[in-house]
Amino acid sequence: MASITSLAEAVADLVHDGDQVALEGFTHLIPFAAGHEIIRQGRKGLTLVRMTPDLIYDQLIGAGCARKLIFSWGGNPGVGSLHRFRDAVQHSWPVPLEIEEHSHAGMANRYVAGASGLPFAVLRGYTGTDLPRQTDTIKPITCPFTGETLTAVPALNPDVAIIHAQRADRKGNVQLWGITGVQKEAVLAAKRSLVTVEEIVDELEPRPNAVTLPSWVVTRVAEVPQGAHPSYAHDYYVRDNEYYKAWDGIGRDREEFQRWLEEVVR
Amino acid sequence: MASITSLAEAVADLVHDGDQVALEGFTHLIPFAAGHEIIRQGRKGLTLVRMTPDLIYDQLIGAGCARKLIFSWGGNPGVGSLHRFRDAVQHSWPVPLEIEEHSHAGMANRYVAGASGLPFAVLRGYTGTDLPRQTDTIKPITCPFTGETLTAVPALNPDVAIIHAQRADRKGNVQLWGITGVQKEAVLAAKRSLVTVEEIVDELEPRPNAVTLPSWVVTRVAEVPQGAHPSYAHDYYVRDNEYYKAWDGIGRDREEFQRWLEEVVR
Amino acid sequence: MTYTTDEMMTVAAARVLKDGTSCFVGIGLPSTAANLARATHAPDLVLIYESGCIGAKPDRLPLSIGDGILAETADSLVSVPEIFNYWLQPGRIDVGFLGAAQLDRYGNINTTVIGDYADPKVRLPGAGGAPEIAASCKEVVIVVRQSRRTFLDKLDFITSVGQDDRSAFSGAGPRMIITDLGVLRPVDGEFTLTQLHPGVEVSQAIEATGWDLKVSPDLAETPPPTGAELTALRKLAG
Amino acid sequence: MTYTTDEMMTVAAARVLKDGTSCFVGIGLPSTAANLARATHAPDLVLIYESGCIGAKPDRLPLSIGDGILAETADSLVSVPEIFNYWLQPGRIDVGFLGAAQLDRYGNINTTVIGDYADPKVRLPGAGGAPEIAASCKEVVIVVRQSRRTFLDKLDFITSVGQDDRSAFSGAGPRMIITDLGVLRPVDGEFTLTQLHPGVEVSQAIEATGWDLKVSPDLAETPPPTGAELTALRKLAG
Repeated sequence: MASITSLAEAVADLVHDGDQVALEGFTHLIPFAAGHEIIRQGRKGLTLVRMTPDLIYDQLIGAGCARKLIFSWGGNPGVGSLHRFRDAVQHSWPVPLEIEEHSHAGMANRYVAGASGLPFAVLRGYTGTDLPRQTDTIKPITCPFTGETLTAVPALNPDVAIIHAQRADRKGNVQLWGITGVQKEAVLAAKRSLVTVEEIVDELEPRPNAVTLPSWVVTRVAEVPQGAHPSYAHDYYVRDNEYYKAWDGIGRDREEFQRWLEEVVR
Repeated sequence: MASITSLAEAVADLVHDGDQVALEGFTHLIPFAAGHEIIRQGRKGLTLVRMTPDLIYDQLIGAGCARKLIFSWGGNPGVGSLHRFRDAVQHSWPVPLEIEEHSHAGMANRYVAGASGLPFAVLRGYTGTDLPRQTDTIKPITCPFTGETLTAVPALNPDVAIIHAQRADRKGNVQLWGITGVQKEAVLAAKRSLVTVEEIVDELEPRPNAVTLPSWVVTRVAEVPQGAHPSYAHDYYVRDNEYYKAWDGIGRDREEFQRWLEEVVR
Repeated sequence: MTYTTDEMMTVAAARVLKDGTSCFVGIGLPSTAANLARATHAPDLVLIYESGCIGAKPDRLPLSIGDGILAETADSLVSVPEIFNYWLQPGRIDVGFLGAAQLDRYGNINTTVIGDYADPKVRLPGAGGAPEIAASCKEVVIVVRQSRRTFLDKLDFITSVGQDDRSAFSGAGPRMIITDLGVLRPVDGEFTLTQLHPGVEVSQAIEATGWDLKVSPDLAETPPPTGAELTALRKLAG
Repeated sequence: MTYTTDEMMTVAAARVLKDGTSCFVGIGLPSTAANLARATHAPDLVLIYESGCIGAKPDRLPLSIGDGILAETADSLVSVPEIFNYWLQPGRIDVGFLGAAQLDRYGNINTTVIGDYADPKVRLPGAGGAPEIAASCKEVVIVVRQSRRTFLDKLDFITSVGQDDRSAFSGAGPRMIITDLGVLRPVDGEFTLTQLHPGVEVSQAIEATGWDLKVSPDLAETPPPTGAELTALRKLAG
């Protein structure tokens, strides 16, 4: 059963230096507050996993928390590039960043395999691209019935998955809706999980298109209103698009970024 | 885009002698009316696919529509045996019935592979059981990353999938809720699909736990109120449990069954 | 209160389910026992049905594993592929509760066929969810009436695997067979009578077993059903 | 009405989407064009976004492929694994609409890296959904501004596959590259200029292409944007 604690306590207990950590949320419900708490607590050597690294990983990478990134699309959606990510890959600043690069379909299926207790997943993917030459977690596999060659990718089973949801009840059952991405798979694939929520309520009344994660598959729940800002929480608040645009300027410059880090996060 | 026609027309157009046909619905929303229409139209030589054959396939098998059954659990749920299924397997009455037998997990994954455009699915299943000795659509597969041996099963891609749903709109978008089983997978895996619905409405307002199949992946929609009777349609009617119990007596006896067929179906 | 042997069996089965654990519930007797547990000592028992209902809380016995009351009361309702792939297969469920048409001393279960597969004497329903429940739950409890027709020296078909060889599985396999006569537990991999229900003789259990049943030297007696248990069970059964 | 070259490009791209078909919409320019098509001649165009929104009907341009307005207006909202596995991968989507950082004469796209992969000059965002969109949609349309920085003789990295060898794919691959100057279509597998937008010279297109651009002898001219198209586009862009 999930226990309900503060965000600081949850991050201190669940996220350790060197862990493989997945913060998921596909454009929507990105767990920014939890990411900032990881920066504040000064975690190092993390392997960060995420389909769309987005600003949240730009910030974690720029803060020097990560030694490796497993991902499929690293941009500032609708705006442009992630400059801290670029700087780490191109100039090893502030520390070198190893990358393990996939496509969205591959990453999604890696989480599916992880959630399913399988060591790998099969897809039609990567064929003809240069990705398999660079990424050794992409291998061919032969169908035992048709002889056709497909692609296999290994399961992702992060040490910790962190997601943000609209709400939880007092037992720690979690409910999220709108675009739900790969959050269910990330939580079910991970060894431990932390869910930050907009609010804790007495009763989770059913909603269309909702995913409910029962308390017994969640390790910790922390109430963090606005915990997905500057991304959005469907039916709570909209995306702060100005923040995304402003980030382009902040992230572009190392000193500007460090000032932001000191003033806003630490 | 789905076209909306009568049930008789839809079955005449979509279901041909010798086809592989999947009528799905896991305890709930079983497309009985469509099954009876197949009997009335005298289809022969069908390969029937279904996780839980249930009374509907007992009736189709007894009526001589099937030459083969692909399944994972053939009983009268909560009551006992399927006597027409037994009679066909044990005594080839009214015609011999070939069987291809899986577990639920295997069948579910075969539909998933079919819906996903993959030739096979991987699962942890069947190990140590006698099923692989009897069923040649169960094969070992080795993980290219860990070397572990798992089980592969081939995709199911029926010629026709038939399901029952609560409602459709006038464009042929289909909505079902409650226990939704493998219906989405069956429709997406099949070459053609028929959905019978309780009612056709102007607008499909969103509902918790609903599956919506857009019109462009459905071939035909037919309005058939009570089309899942004697099974149930969540929020429309409950299971007719007396019918299930009474079936034990009807199905047990060939003559009794044939009388039922003449009087009730034909 | 007087009670039937079936009621004793169901009560004994319900008692093994600990509060706060999760249970994958097979059709028939197991469902009755799991629901009784939730109605008595284990209100936070998580009932999981293969129809996709997670955390179902029915206030009457479901008519089938896909009864609408399971969907209405579930914490989470998922597709059938998902229940097998995301919930059962990874070994996250504590107890699998299974019935059996036939079983042997190792806890192997046959629900497929009596006689030859290609030319069967009796064709049974088949596997359903059982092979993967037996493989993947952390442990398995079998609830079945004890008789020579059911407890066999040798099975015609293995539908789900018992204690024979667990090396391929994450789960521990069957840990208990609860019958209308008593309880069998594996001793060196062989199911041995370790407990008798009140009023049952060892000889009855031996008589009702198709293999040479071993009897534990520390044979325990099941406490009889309490009034509360019987009341709850009869209320459930409606 | 006067219009910009970007508006011409977007209008030209919107026009190729037939009403009643389905379109997997990539981020950026493709999303604008697809939404314009739905707002003009193709009201029943089915827009599919990789965030899991099927049949989205936004009345303004989404800020990203996961904008809440896509979820609110979708016919069906599914998980990210499902959108790739059940919807994209089987080849049931008619058109994939992609952008590109770089492309070559075969319609191969690079959105991964400029320079050496291990020691990049510029690290680009990466693959996202593109490799499987390019592989699995029945056909692909690329919408991109034409310049020597983008239209290259040789790519540093192939992120998604063009017309080179389609034997491994169910889809036909890129069938059209729509730019701010004109339209390129494959002739014997090589993208050839087949259409110019009004007021654009062939020499401009050749100048803006990093390979020796072939020009069709039957070069067509794109009809200029209509007032209705421009009005709809500007309304969408807000």
